[in-house]
Amino acid sequence: MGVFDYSREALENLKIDDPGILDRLVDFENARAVHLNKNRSKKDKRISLKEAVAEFVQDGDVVLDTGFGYVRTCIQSHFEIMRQGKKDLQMIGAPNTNQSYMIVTGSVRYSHNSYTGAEMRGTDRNYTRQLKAGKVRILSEWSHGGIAQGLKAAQLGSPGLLSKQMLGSDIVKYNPYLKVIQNPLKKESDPSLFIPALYPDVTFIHAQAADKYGNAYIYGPTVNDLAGAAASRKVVITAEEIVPEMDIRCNKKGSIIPFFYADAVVELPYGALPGSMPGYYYWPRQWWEKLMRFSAINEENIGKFIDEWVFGTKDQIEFIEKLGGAKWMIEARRQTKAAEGDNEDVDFSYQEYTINNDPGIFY
Amino acid sequence: MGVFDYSREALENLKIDDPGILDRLVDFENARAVHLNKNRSKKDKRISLKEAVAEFVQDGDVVLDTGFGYVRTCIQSHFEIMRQGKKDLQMIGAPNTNQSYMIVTGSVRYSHNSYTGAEMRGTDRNYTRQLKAGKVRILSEWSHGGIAQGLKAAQLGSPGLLSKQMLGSDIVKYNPYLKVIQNPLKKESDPSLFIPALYPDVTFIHAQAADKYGNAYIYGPTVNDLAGAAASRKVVITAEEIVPEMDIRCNKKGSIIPFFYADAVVELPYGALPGSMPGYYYWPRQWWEKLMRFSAINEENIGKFIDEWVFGTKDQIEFIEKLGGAKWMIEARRQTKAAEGDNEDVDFSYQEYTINNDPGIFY
Amino acid sequence: MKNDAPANPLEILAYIISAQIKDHTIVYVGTGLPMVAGILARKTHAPNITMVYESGGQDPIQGGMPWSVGGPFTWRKSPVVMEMAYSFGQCYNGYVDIAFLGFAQVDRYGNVNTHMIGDDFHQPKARLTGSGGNNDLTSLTENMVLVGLQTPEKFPEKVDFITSVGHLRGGNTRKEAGLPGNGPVAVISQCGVFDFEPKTKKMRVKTLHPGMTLDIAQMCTGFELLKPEGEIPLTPMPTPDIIEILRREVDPRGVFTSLPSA
Amino acid sequence: MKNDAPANPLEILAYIISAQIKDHTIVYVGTGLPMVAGILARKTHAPNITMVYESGGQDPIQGGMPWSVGGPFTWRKSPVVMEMAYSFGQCYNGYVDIAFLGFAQVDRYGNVNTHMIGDDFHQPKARLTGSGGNNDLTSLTENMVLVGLQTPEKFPEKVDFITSVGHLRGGNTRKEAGLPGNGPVAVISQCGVFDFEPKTKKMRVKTLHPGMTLDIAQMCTGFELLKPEGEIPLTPMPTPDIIEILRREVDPRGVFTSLPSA
Repeated sequence: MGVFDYSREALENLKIDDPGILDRLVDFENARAVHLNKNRSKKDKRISLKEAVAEFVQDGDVVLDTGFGYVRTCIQSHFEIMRQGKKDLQMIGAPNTNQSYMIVTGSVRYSHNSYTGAEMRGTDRNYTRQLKAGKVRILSEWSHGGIAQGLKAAQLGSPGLLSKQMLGSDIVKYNPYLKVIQNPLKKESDPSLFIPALYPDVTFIHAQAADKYGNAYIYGPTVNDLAGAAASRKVVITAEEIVPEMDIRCNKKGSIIPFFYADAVVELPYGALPGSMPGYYYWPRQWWEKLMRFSAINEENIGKFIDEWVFGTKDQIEFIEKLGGAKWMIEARRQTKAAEGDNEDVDFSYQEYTINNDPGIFY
Repeated sequence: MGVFDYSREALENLKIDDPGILDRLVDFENARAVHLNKNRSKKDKRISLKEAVAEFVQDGDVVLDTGFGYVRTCIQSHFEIMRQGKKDLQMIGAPNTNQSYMIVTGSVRYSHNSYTGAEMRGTDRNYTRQLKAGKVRILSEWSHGGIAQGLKAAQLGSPGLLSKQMLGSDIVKYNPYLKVIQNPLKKESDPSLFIPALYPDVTFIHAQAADKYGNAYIYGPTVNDLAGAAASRKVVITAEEIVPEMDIRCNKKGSIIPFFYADAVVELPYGALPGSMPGYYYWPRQWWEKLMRFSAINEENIGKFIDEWVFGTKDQIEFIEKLGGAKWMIEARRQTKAAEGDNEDVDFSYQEYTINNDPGIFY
Repeated sequence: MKNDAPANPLEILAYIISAQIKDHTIVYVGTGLPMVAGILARKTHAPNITMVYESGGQDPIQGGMPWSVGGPFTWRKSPVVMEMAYSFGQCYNGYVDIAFLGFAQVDRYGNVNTHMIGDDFHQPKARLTGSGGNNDLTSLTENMVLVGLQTPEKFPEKVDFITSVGHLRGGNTRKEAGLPGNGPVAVISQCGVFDFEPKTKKMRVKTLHPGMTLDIAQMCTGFELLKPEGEIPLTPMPTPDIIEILRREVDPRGVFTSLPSA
Repeated sequence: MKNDAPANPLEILAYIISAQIKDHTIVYVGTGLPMVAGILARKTHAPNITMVYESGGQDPIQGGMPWSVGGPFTWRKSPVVMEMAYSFGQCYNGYVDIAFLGFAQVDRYGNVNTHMIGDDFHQPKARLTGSGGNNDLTSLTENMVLVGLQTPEKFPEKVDFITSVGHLRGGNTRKEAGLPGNGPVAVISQCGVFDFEPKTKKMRVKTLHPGMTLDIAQMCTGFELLKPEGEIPLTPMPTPDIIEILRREVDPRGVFTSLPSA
């Protein structure tokens, strides 16, 4: 039976026979109960990434992607999820789903889909292939803004909000959570889209700095992460640096996630690799180009890619060594500082990876 | 006729015969059109407070209160509104309506009401008296959180959101904008309150710093002001200091209102007086005690109070002189710095104003 | 104030409120006595609580006693000062365990009035503050505690205006109205501590303060109070140690806990 | 690249896009050509525009060419970097005048597909990116401009999936679906600039690029293009001065405006 009245048309279009699989993302009562049962103590929550993934990611969890595209995304945490063989996750692919490689290993089996690909680097042929092979099932289609509003509704303590996004589009026909309703305050027809508040199971957020209790500081685009942290049942903070609580209180004004959301804190320098981290490092652009233009195009290539970069590295330190070690680190820091405006005198040109030209370097 | 389907019960309870008066607060189409017609240029928008009030406050406007209670509230702007004899304003009294003196002069005639009074200093007998005399009409009752959600809905680009606040209470019976509806995603009964997005006509925001274009920096509680700035048709930024644009860009990370919302920028040091300004000055507590305990209790006292403090000062400089001039300024800065934690070694005790004891000082 | 003086009624009240606070919880505090109680709890049996405030301050470094929920002491070097909508959202999302509020009137079902006294909205005997955050907290927070003076006028059969829904008309009606949480779990007055009978949700005497009798409590009430099975326990009183902490460390100037002089 | 070389098609496209941008407006830009066009507009006829980005960057200090809408150049010392929900909220609230987007398919009513090619959602010929912010911008922004290559497959009678509603089924149907704004006001391709006939909202030739004919444009289109009254004007081409600004100041490395070598 179930308590949620999903759109029948969308269930049919998406061929979802077991709508119960959709429940956790919108099950507010359960999320509230989980939050109420969290330990509120301001205690030292630091553990290793291995421990955090082992303890806080259960097979089948609804996982919220964080950061934006290549920016401040918790990619090293994703790699550890794959290494530990976690299975059947639902991934909220907004604002980015350039993690389609997680489908290959079975870690991600379900997709709440908003964007798949890597912007200028091309569409993700791996995703098409996995979709056709039935290795990933799309549970709901969204726009970026729709997911963002659903998470914001949760943060605002709202069961859901009306939106003018997605109206009239086929997205609505492929999203069981959405309902077109009349604006209750209008006399004349004013169709509006009801977006329910979204409650992911687990969210990894890579922050620039955090204290050991989980107060976490984000600099640059926060995207959906403040809302996601408030909504998610389980929150793991990974951070470039662990700083004293007083440093957060006195110096880190701006975007802060409060400690009581956090279940664990992981000191994880370079945790956004191979993405970029504002203030810390630029992205290795060729890595993404190679992924999209070569590795993603067939099953053999993507397998090799995963073997090399995910299973072939035990942590982000080994990942850095593969990128070029100290030389890469210095260059990546130099470029991100320049791009953010501290220094104009840097050349951003680089040796692009194309199918005919593998420069073999990543900066 | 009208396009809005207001709650009939609330209209009756509130004795509103002319529901058209309610429209502007929720008229999104009009607010969008006004926003689209704003001059987007990054030009020097500095004018005097007198000019800003004259140009941007029209009789009958819906005015959003800002700050919180005594904190960073644009009280000197309110005084100028009274001095210029603006009439028939609708005041959104959340998060505070300790400006009931604006009713006495006819500046405020309508109230969207959430809180009236001055916390520990007592209820506002002036408000009761004006209400009974028919000098103020309540157009809608709210909770703080309800107003906050309505403004947030606007900022999120949502026609409105569902809330679990106010359900079942008499507030709903005295608010024409609210509708109890079923949560569209639930099979079983799940009453939820629809709160429409709120679009005030004009909002004055007192900021710690702003550049001449209107990029404004707020420190301390931002309360509803970021949302209010996004929603309001007209926005006037008043600021303790005008700083270079590059200072906002480089140093003022945190809560920033972008310049394109701003219609005018007013350099207005001590613009929150007689309230407090985080980082700048503590409040003159006796002033509020005298207002609540003496001035508000009858028509004669409140008249004298307004003559003395509003019409008897032409600007905030004269206001400061009445509070105690340089001595007050030094003490107020010292206390706010200490209260915010920079210095524990300050005694906050003071000579309380009571009906039997007028210390005659304001610090 | 002499430190060996017996506890005065306000000090006792502060202690009783503090006793409602469990360790390892997040507490939504207003100004005045609840604030005193929160700090007292932290300094005695509940050192690991986190205090959050309506104006958005989260977990401030403890300083002086705030005179306003927007004042600097409520966000003193807070890691984050939340916008108001998010601050209430915390309650809905299960990140607040308990909140304390006052009232002008409370009825047998724990419904609260802070709007008006009288039966005519347009010509009230007295217009009060309105909701402020009272409705939001009472609607959303897992556990509410109401604190105030008990008189038949302030504890009427029916409040003049339902600002905040407690248990509405009793039974399951709060939930049926769409509200989450347990609603009011305790009412604390100068007479005693009251809870709500689980089935009917009618107000019930839980403990009486020393010197109080059921008759006196009933005389201070505009509806019939339910009685628990058996003898009514006495409200535990603060030990001299706790009173000393209260006087020395929590409210040394007696701003909130000294009785006003006549 | 020689600076006196004639403008190549990508440079021409960048110029045509930039010509859509009026001075004193707020422009929502994506990566690639729209970004180049925005910067070109600012350096030529529209020095007072403000650029905003999906990742939340508002009015960054202009730096290099971003490779991602989340990259540092989109929020370089921005006074405020908005959370994503607010960034789209700007469009709804009338704080964005025009936005530029690409498409995999666009139909005669300006409906956009970036989801899939094929007629089976579960077995598409190709799965594309999905909406990203495409739907949000097209749904909310006052004026949308669509930019892409024109072929019969990319300009079909009916898109395989409506990612973003343009003018839906024409006439008043966009508004009836509940959407604000004017929807798509222009489509820019290698053939010409197209607008939508005001009543039917069918795509109409507005101007043709030099060397193009109506027949060629029609051959590149999967539906019948409307023609304006009278002779079809030529799309204005960039002056050598503008091309020089583009090459020297906007995209000196030709990242987005040099043709790929074979």
